[in-house]
Amino acid sequence: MAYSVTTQTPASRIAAIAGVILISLLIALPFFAGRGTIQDMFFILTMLVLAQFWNLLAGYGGLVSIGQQAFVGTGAYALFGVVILWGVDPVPAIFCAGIAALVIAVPTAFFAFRLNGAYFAIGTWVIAEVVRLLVAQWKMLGGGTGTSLPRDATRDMWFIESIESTLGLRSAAARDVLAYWLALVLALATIGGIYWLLRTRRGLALAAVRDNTEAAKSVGVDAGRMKWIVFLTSAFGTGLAGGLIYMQKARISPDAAFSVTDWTAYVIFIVVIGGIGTIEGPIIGVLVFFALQTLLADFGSWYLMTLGVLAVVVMLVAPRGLWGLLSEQTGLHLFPIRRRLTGGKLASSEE
Amino acid sequence: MIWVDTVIQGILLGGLYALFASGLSLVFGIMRLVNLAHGDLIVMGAYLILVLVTILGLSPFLAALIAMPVMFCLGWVLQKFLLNRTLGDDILPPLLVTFGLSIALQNALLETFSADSQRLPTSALTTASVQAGPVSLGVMPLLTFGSAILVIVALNQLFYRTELGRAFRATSDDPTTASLMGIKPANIFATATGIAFVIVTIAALYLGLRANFDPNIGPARLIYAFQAVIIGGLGSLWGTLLGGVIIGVAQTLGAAINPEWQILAGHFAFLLVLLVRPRGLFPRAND
Amino acid sequence: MAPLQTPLLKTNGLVAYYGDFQALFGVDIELDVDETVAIIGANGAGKTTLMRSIAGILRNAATSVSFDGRPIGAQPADEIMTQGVAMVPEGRRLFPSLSVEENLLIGTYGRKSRGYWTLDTVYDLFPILRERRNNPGTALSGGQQQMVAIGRALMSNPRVLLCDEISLGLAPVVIKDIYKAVPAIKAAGASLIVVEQDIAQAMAFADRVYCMMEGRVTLSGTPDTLSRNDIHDAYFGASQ
Amino acid sequence: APSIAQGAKIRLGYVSPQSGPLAAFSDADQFIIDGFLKSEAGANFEVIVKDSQSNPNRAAEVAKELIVDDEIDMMLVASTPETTNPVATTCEAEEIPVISTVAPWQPYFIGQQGNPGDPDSWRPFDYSFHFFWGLEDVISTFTSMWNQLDTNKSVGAIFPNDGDGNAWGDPNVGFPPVLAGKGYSLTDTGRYQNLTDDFSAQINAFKAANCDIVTGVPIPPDFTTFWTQAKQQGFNPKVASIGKAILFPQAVEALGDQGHNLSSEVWWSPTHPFTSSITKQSAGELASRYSSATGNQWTQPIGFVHALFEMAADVMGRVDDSRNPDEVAAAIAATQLNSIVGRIAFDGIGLPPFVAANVAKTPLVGGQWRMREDGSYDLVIVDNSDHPDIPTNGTMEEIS
Amino acid sequence: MSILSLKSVSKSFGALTVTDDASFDVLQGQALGIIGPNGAGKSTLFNLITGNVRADGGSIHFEGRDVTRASAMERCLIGIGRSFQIPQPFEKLTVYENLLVAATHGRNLSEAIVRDDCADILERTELIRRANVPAGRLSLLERKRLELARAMATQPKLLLLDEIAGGLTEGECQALIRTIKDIHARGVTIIWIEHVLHALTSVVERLLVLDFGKVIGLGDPEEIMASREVQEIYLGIEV
Ligand SMILES: Nc1ncnc2c1ncn2[C@@H]1O[C@H](COP(=O)(O)OP(=O)(O)OP(=O)(O)O)[C@@H](O)[C@H]1O
Ligand SMILES: Nc1ncnc2c1ncn2[C@@H]1O[C@H](COP(=O)(O)OP(=O)(O)OP(=O)(O)O)[C@@H](O)[C@H]1O
Ligand SMILES: [Mg+2]
Ligand SMILES: [Mg+2]
Repeated sequence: MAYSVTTQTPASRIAAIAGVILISLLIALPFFAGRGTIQDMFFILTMLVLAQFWNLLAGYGGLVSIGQQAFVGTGAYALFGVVILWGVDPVPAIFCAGIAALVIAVPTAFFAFRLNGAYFAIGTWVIAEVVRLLVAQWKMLGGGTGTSLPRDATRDMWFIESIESTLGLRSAAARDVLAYWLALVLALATIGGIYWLLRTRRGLALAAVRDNTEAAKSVGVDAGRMKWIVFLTSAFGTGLAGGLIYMQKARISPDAAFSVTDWTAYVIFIVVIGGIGTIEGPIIGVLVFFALQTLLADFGSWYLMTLGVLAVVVMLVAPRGLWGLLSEQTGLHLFPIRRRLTGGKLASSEE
Repeated sequence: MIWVDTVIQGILLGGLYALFASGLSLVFGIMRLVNLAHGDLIVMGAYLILVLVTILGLSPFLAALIAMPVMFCLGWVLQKFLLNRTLGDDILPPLLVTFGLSIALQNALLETFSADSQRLPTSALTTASVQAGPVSLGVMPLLTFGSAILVIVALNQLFYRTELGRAFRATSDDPTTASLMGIKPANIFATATGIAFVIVTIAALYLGLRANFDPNIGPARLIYAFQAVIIGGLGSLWGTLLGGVIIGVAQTLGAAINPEWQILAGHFAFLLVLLVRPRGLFPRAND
Repeated sequence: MAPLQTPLLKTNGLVAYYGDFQALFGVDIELDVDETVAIIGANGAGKTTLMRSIAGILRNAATSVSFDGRPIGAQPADEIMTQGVAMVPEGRRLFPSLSVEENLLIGTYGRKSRGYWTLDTVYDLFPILRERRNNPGTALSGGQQQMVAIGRALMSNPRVLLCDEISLGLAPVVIKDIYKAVPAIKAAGASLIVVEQDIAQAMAFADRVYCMMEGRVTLSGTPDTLSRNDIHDAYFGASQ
Repeated sequence: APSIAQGAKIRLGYVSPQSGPLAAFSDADQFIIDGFLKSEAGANFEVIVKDSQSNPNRAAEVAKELIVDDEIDMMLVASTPETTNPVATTCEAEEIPVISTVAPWQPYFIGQQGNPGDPDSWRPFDYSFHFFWGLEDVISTFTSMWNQLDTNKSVGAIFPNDGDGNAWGDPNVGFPPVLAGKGYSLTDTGRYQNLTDDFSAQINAFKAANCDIVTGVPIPPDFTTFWTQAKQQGFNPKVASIGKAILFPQAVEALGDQGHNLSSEVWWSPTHPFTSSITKQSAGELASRYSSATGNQWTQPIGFVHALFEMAADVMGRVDDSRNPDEVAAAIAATQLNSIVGRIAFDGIGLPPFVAANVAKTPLVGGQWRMREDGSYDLVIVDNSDHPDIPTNGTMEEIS
Repeated sequence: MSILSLKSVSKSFGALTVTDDASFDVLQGQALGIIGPNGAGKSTLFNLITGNVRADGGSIHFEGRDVTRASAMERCLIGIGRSFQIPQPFEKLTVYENLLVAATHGRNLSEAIVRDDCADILERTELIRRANVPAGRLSLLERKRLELARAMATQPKLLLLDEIAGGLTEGECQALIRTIKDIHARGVTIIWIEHVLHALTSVVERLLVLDFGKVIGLGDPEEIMASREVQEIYLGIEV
């Protein structure tokens, strides 16, 4: 008579084992891979983090924002601010980047939540512009010119020395490895965190709100609070990623840090190509995006034109993205969240 | 006196923004389509006029007249075969598709025309001005503002005096029921976009006469256009004009205090209006 | 009872889905020239879905609906309407941005309407609308709105008029007013399919009645051959 | 023995904005690089070219790729602080020698400091070198052009909030202190954002201050907007000396007849009396070769991009191991090269001590655009007071 | 003691007045039936009580608390549960997950605690075999059952049921009546809108008649049903 609930499937168990192997490989990567690979992986991982958070926002929370660059930029500038002006080490400064993005997100949400649909999208864009213009007035960090991280700060970062000695690397390469490991931690925490969220009752509520907001409210789901949680979480995560990305770049300017193309448009592209509303989608999407960039980036405007056309084609042909296509065909889920009731009267006849 | 001048220049600037915004407003109002490529389409229009001017040796105004039907067809085809397929409750498909279009268009223009900034041939008109009391008004900005008003009056006539306008409004209210009345929403939408492209051509003309343009200049213009549309209220064309004027005046006033605040002031005006009236100044009753 | 000539309108194993959910399971109905057919059934029985399928809002296999012997099941709504099948949708669905007169005129969009129904004859049918013609359609009372919805459909001079729940939410007097228009509509050459929840009303004016339940036709016949108990069973599944 | 003799080719990375809004700066890149590789010195080199897409993010990314994936020996980078700074910062962090040009040294140097507002915190670079002129040269050139005319010495300035604008308008190292010292009064209304649509505020302020002179460093579309509005609103200064916006003839042509007698700084022209150290071409020859090869009018970046490759050839000719960044950096620092843009040496002449190690200055003169009969424009050198060796071919005229 | 009390509640959509000065009380533990013609405003009345629609005027009290301005979510949390006339399942979630949302959020409990409760409700509403099926794939009948089950999962003190018996066979109808009686017997107050009168009258103790948004009768079901006015208005059939 006793019932139990499981979310695992045979496929997910295999995926979990493969995941553990993959993660171990990724952690050990700096020991055998060249710098080029490490840097490519850094790019992939940070874009993946941005994509996962935008996906959380739009795919799960229904909040289509085109202003994520506000949080990347705020995080990045906060990192430069505390490093340059207060002399904080860049590694802990990444945390400040997240906090700063969170702080900006509160008034942004207060304003943007008054708007719906397309208005929300454009509202977030305008707010990002406002933040960009305000930061461009911040003379201490170079105003519209931008600024660079002091060399002393980047040379003596936490962990650098031990990485240098353990792996026998020059300091620039050691910095890459450190940034890569931080990005790996951030990406794993992001995916793990989002997966965990989706498996809690809040995740269930998110899905319910997405399916039918009125009905969700009527069974006690606080749809308004869900929006806040999702928005603030993704702002925080996006800010962390922004801080990390610019720690690695070591040079910042408002136009770069608040670029709508780099930090929102490409991210949307990644999510939509891969499959919105799934954890797997952004992972696939970022790989496709990276492959395209590697193959085509040297063709300049042709590359961008291809990207634009591809976005149009995917949206029309496979609106649920590549992963959507795949999982429709195979029923495969690497991150299953469906709770299956078993036992009791279901024991004999599984549907 | 400087303040009077500042406000008047702001109003005239608002005319330009309203012109950029009218086509957007039309499309947004009728089919809730957020067209992120609108700015780039204006730039494309400017290049089209430039090509006509260069090849046929016409005056820009005449060239724009020729460009209009071409642009109409382009808009019609674009809507019918591409954008119609993205319409629906979900705002993401149109956003992504028009964004893809925007990037593709920018880079196609770049490949074709290079990054050099261009301008439509100038004439004495470009720098001519009329003196109104102590204020000196450029003929070109006055012409721009006049054209914006003309466009809006014409669109209003179309909307409220013709059968096509009725069909526009009906389809915008409820495409399913409109189809029960023998209207093909797909064609209505295509026609609306065609008309929006004609307005885009007019906007392109003034963009090209006023200052330089290059393939990348579109998105910067897009945001003001959106602000004008949203401040005005969905589907209200006069509202769009007012929205443009509000942004324009806010910018010139902000600049008069300190040019650092010029563009920010426009954005703040937008946020302020939305804070007080989240659906714009003249929202439609039934949205 | 079955007429010998081909019926004016006929559905043939009509099915309909909303996503995964099947709302109609092989519905067969017929409408003859000059006939009035009523469709009754409980909430959610699929009456509206049937109307929407015939009118072309929901697409179907070409042969599942035929009009005048031609298959029209796969045509879009606007084409079906231009061939002479007009619909008064459930809930009236007037265009809020249009005045009463504009709402009526939209019924002739893109066509020269040839036939009995014009603005004048519609105003003659519902005189109250003439007075209110410059009001927004949505400022009228429910009954008046229903008149506009009917008038709008008539403006295209249809050969088949589909009416979905025209008496829904209306006071009995108003309902009476509206049904008073039916003979004039028929006289002008239209055959009618009317969805009606009010069984008595349906029995009173229809030549034939179909009763639907859960996406299927469970009973059909002329009013005089159907007993109240039959209907009750067909309506609710079973009697006490 | 110099590494050049050892057979393996030396790898140069080159980053410039080949697409995007700054692409006009890179029009001559291909022509120059082809010429360089065909030359005798060029035969020892391999040049890997990357496009920054006019995007600072992208510039930093491709710089990393060049260093890490292509394992270049030295980086060359040109055109505007938006390109040079991210690339130079990356190279400095990666400890790869980099030579940059086509950006005044202030935005290059100060723009890469953590806190530009605090001179005490500024540090020199170990691997990053730059040759170009500085704001003090523009100011000097502009003022001596202005001194050729009879004006009221009231100057209006339009400085945007970008790398160049902030440097030009800087209260310590920019225009304001020097102009004040030379007896000019400056009306600077503040840093506006690029792509502004209305300049009434500035025009009103300039009118109120009765400015005879306008200067600034706007981007081309903004200058067109400003200049057209100025005319519309009845503001007619005698002199307009503008950096950046009217660098390229196309931009001036876009102004129609309103471009006549606009003045600008001139960093390089076909009449500059310099020759290439690799091809032995004179400036005039290089420019005419370019025009006949591409059909385009000559532009100023041609000389400097060419000089970048002259630097590469010269520096690598003086090192034993091109793969040793410290040796290469030392060789750059020791450069004494007579190039097509003049003498390049990191000897600190004309520079404050904090940049002496990283910057070499090249000569700057003043020019004016003169409209030809057919509506196209010629750049005429009208002032050479700082570098009399560069000939003038006209004198300063008022804007009519 | 009255658990729910409406005072002069009114609501219009544009020109159409759908709820017109409605006032009535429901006692703790009572089962109230609501009847009225199509479009009379019955569902709207439910929406007003649950907070899915805000009243234009009047006040609504639940257990003595003024909830007129409270949101639908808050009202659910204090014990008002409902089913929708047009079923509104969370289509992409499974049947079990649909209940889980309601049980965990409506009662603010963890998933583990409510698991057996949900399974129990699924058994009672005969949905247990469909527990792991996405709700979007259910038939109409199953959807209606899910509406009831999901409302029960929030463990309401007041349960609002909107036409859940329409289209059932006699056997199914009897089973449904048993389920509702069972819920009622546990002390839950019930308001039930239903056209299937025999089902309704076999459960409810009082009957309210609505016409044009007005309460035109409230009292003992037999008396109400017997009144000629109700027969005419409601059935439209002369008896
Ligand atoms: N757009 C839709 N999406 C999903 N399901 C729908 C949709 N429209 C109707 N349904 C479902 O299809 C079934 C039949 O609905 P339909 O509207 O045809 O019934 P009806 O007989 O007209 O009912 P009513 O008397 O309430 O108008 C119902 O179960 C309904 O819930
Ligand atoms: N959101 C809304 N906007 C406009 N009108 C509405 C809205 N909701 C309901 N109505 C209208 O209010 C009236 C009453 O609707 P309601 O659903 O309350 O009736 P009901 O008594 O439940 O009818 P039924 O027996 O058909 O379920 C109807 O005319 C309906 O069209
Ligand atoms: Mg219906
Ligand atoms: Mg109801």
